[in-house]
Amino acid sequence: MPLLTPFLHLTLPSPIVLASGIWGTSAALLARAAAAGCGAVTSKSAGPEPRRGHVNPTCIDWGAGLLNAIGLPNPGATHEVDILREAKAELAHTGAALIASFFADTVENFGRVAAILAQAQPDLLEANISCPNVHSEFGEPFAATAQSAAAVTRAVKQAVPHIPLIVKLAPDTPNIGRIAAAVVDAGADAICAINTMPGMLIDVESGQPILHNRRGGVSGPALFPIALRCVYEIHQAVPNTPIIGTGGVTTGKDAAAMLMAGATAVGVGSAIHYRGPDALTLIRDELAAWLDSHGHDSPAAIHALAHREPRYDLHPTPAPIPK
Amino acid sequence: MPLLTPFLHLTLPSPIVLASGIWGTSAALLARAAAAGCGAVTSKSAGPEPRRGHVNPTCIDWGAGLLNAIGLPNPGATHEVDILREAKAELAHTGAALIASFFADTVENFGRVAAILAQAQPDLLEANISCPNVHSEFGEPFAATAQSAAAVTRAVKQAVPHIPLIVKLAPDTPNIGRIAAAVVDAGADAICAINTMPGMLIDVESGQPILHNRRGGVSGPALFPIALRCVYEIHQAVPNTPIIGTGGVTTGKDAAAMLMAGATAVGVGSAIHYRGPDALTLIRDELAAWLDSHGHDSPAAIHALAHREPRYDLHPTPAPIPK
Amino acid sequence: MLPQAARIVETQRENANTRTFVFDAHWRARPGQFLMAWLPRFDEKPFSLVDDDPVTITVAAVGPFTRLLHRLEPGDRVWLRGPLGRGFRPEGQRMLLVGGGYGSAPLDFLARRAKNAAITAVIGARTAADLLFVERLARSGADVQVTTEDGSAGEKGLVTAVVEPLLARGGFDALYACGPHGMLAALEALARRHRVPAQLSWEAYMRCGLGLCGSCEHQGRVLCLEGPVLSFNNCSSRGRSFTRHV
Amino acid sequence: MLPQAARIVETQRENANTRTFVFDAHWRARPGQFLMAWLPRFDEKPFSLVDDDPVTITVAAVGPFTRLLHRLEPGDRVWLRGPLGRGFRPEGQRMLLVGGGYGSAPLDFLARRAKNAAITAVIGARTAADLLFVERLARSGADVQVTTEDGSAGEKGLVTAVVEPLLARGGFDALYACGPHGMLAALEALARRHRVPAQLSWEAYMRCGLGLCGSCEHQGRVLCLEGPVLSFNNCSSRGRSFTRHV
Ligand SMILES: Cc1cc2nc3c(=O)[nH]c(=O)nc-3n(C[C@H](O)[C@H](O)[C@H](O)COP(=O)(O)OP(=O)(O)OC[C@H]3O[C@@H](n4cnc5c(N)ncnc54)[C@H](O)[C@@H]3O)c2cc1C
Ligand SMILES: Cc1cc2nc3c(=O)[nH]c(=O)nc-3n(C[C@H](O)[C@H](O)[C@H](O)COP(=O)(O)OP(=O)(O)OC[C@H]3O[C@@H](n4cnc5c(N)ncnc54)[C@H](O)[C@@H]3O)c2cc1C
Ligand SMILES: Cc1cc2nc3c(=O)[nH]c(=O)nc-3n(C[C@H](O)[C@H](O)[C@H](O)COP(=O)(O)O)c2cc1C
Ligand SMILES: Cc1cc2nc3c(=O)[nH]c(=O)nc-3n(C[C@H](O)[C@H](O)[C@H](O)COP(=O)(O)O)c2cc1C
Ligand code: FES
Ligand code: FES
Repeated sequence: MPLLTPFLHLTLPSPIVLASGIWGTSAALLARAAAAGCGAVTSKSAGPEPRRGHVNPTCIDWGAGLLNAIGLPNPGATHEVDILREAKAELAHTGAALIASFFADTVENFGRVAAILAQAQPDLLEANISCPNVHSEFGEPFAATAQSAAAVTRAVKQAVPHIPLIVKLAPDTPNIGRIAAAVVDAGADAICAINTMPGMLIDVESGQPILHNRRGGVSGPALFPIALRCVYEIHQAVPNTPIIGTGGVTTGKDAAAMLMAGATAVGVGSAIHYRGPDALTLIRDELAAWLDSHGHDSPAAIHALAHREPRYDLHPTPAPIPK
Repeated sequence: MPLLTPFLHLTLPSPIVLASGIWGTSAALLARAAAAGCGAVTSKSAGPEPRRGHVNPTCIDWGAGLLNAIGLPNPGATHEVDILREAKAELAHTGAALIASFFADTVENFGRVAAILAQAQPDLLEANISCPNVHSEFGEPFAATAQSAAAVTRAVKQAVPHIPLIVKLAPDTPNIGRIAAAVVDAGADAICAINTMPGMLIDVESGQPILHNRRGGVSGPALFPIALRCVYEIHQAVPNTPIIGTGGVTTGKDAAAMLMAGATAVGVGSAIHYRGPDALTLIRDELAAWLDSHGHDSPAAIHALAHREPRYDLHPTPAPIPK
Repeated sequence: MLPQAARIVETQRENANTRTFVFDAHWRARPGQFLMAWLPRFDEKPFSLVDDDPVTITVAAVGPFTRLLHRLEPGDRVWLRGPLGRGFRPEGQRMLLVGGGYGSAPLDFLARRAKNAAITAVIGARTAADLLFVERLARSGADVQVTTEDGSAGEKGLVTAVVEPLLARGGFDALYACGPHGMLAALEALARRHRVPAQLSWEAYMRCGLGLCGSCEHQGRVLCLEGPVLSFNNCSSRGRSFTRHV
Repeated sequence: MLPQAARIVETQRENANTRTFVFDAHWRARPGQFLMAWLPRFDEKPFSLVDDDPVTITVAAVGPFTRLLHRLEPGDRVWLRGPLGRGFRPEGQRMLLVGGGYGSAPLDFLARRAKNAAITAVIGARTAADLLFVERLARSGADVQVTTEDGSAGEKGLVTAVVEPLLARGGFDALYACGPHGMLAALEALARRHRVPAQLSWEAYMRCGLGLCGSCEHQGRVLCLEGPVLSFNNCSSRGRSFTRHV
């Protein structure tokens, strides 16, 4: 299948990437996602200290999408190293890359956590500066301004210069292109776009927000056009930086659209709810079949296609067609 | 029906408001919306000069929502006055309020356009500082920062101090509460939240963005939890300012949830596509029936309910229940 | 509904500036419904369905988009959204069809769908060269009468000149028409005068095509959703509905 | 699926710290499937279905949420999401059911759904006062055997002490069990040794309930979606499937 995907120094067996926070809590699940067709798998974001996450309800299917505020439960960076080591070993034979996702409460701690996770030698690091669910605790997400996003990037690159860094951006900003440019300028090697879009659901019978955290992040189909637009704008801003296009991808056609918008790889998360545990394989196979049937020999063949405009042959008024 | 809705100096016959850009191009359609059950109707946003709007496709149903970039076609403020005058006359017997929406390319022009529209004496003015579809032309929407949003507000209030001003905000910001506080501080009498969320769709067969403007705004069901969260945050930030909660409201229950989030009135637009031309009436009647069946005698009875938390009676471990 | 790529299977010349396009798309639609045809990064425009299976439209080259369409050949792709709007509802056994310009296009579709009815069709155009679908309508079993403004074919003048005496003579259950605004307005007046129920297909400037933007408004109705065919029943002042009259 | 408000219609005391709640909700579900019960602004927790029509759960008061549930009375509301997960599939004519603690709850539902099978149930608990659903299972036609850790009722010891000789004797088509991890692990080993297909319902910490967050993972599977019942077929090394064995 024509799915080999060059990504920075790596060649991924497929452009499909397991998104952070989906299944990434154990080596077994990360390995399962790789076996199911992912070219790279992202671990659940780990932070400086163990964290319980939010009280339930933490995730809700509201029809056009999901809303979650899991609240970044994780065993803390030190224990995460063990999970990552185990995962790395299990992934070895699949060829899939391991992306270690992490977050922190301060710029400095981003660097510290990265340094700890680096012990496991993941193929890539992913700085989650965009989780909307820890907002109230830490103030605005770091992804909210170009300055804070760049500051985190610099701190991480300084702490771990030898592992390429993906920075994961948020959609709730009026200019994601500018923020992408700032983090690339600060040393980011790739962008993951996007994290969830902040939202809320209210149960009218009780009059109360459904998520215990009240606010959560919208993912799934509802997020798809938002993600596509973000990826398009980021590619315009930093055309040479690889993007993992993430948000609402549910079919192989969605994945193709992401590549056309400017993504090099395609993150998948909520689709597992919508299409079941086989979603990763289905999306990978559908994409391969689509590329094949349209005469493309690789995902790269359609990369950023939407930025190239068709030309129409517009002569002056054609003479009435004789026939 | 228990739907009377105090809103600033007015008492609207129902809390349902026709959103700007939906049907608001003619007096006949504005009057039809009022007859269908709206307590207020908003005209299509008018600008300083006549504008053709974008080339088609300008609006697409993508499943979980709509995406539009109509591009603010309008006859220009001067001609808009005629439409507003005619609409005001036709609305007189319905009791519905007329909201005149407008936009401009500069802070000063916001004031100028408001002054022109004021000639028609609409009940309320609505400054659309958040349309995502004129982005490339005018730079970032004015709703993007607290400073520019407040500057527009001040200019309009100075130009037309005697007509209450609604400012319409955008969801693509990391802190809509702060922006709401800034515009209220600058003199806004009410907030409309929200305009559409920027998005894009790509047709994989052609590899091209579907909307001619490439980017557009997401509305309809996909927008609902985003709008609900924005309204909730705005009510937290400016609890005494009335909000027209707009975005994805498709049923009476959705309208109830908006009121609970902190809205005083409920904007409806895309629902007309999803439920047909009777949508306004259906939503109004469903809301009335829901209020009735839950023992509420007015929309005000559930206003901001989601901000009041239930208390559970949590004694120490109950003794094993004897029975 | 997203635009779906369709390939042109066949094109036919209808007259000097009008071509018919047959696509490899198969829908179920009513005569009078329309589609939006998109050429990526160029424009998207409304056209009446001339057939639904295979999807067929007939296009007069009048401006940039329609001229570009005319350049396309079998194998080329056009993106289609539809069927949109409400079409004609064939009612009654004696139908009077009136078409002006490319307005005749949906009428032939209507005639084919109303096979058991006795159909009279009045087709008008500026000149003989502009006439459209006269033969098709005849093949569909209609009794076709022709008018041209310059008298180069059929009766000289406007369609109304032929329609008026037909309505006066009586015997039609309903009038169906599609064409330019002025023609429809005149026909509406005639139908009211002669108390004949009418279904008129109005043109309008279509943007969203979803009933939202108000661009296509006509008499307080959004034609992309509630039209383009608007019907009214003139046959009784007592509220007898159009359908009941049949 | 959003949580739906349901009213408690009836509550029943099952033992010292366990109550059954019957709701005014009517679903179609399999035994072994579960629901998430929400009390707004408090918490949402998983409980096995004891019946689907009307929806019924049996709750042991072990912490804040379950204690609060126990304070509720008929007329009070609980918000329910479900049925979630995969349940038991009753297979075979001779079924061995093993329950520990409130693990017996879904087993009675299973027994009622497998009416034509010959059912043996082994119910274990710490003390006689902790036993659950012994009578219900008997009423459902099962041959019930009881074990308690302190010997205050039935055989003294763990359920495995009774199950081991039953499996050794043979004659069971499949083993179905629900209870604490340790018990299930021991039963899994026994089932493998005696080559009996088994369906085991594992507990796990549920967050999303949608198969995404990974919180409920067990042996590489997300139990909220792919469980809580996991089945394996031990009866042959030749890949005869569980269903075919029936
Ligand atoms: C419901 C409906 C059915 C139609 N059916 C047919 C048909 O079967 N065959 C046919 O040849 N034409 C039909 N038309 C008209 C057709 O859409 C226009 O001729 C076409 O849009 C012209 O585009 P252009 O770029 O070639 O010319 P332009 O130079 O853009 O326009 C020429 C004229 O076409 C009209 N027009 C342009 N854009 C639109 C638009 N978005 N919506 C409506 N009208 C527009 C205007 O009156 C304009 O003056 C129909 C229009 C409508 C509304
Ligand atoms: C599929 C499934 C079916 C269950 N069926 C029943 C049943 O029929 N009857 C019954 O009484 N209990 C059942 N439980 C267990 C029940 O969910 C817990 O007892 C309950 O969540 C405890 O909450 P608490 O606040 O009262 O106590 P806590 O003090 O919060 O917890 C007590 C113990 O319950 C478990 N627990 C807590 N939260 C969760 C959670 N979100 N998901 C899973 N386990 C948790 C933990 O082991 C914890 O140590 C089931 C659990 C699962 C996963
Ligand atoms: C249940 C859940 C948990 C998530 N946890 C994380 C996380 O820990 N770190 C992170 O960067 N993103 C997290 N995300 C966001 C996803 O990685 C992804 O960016 C988002 O869900 C959009 O993709 P999707 O629509 O394919 O799910 C989570 C999403 C969901 C639904
Ligand atoms: C076709 C269309 C045109 C719109 N035009 C305008 C406009 O001119 N001015 C404005 O402030 N908002 C405009 N909007 C935004 C709506 O007023 C509303 O804020 C948004 O659609 C969310 O509400 P909804 O989901 O109920 O449609 C438009 C929306 C649509 C779908
Ligand atoms: S074209 Fe927009 S309402 Fe008809
Ligand atoms: S509880 Fe989240 S995957 Fe099962």
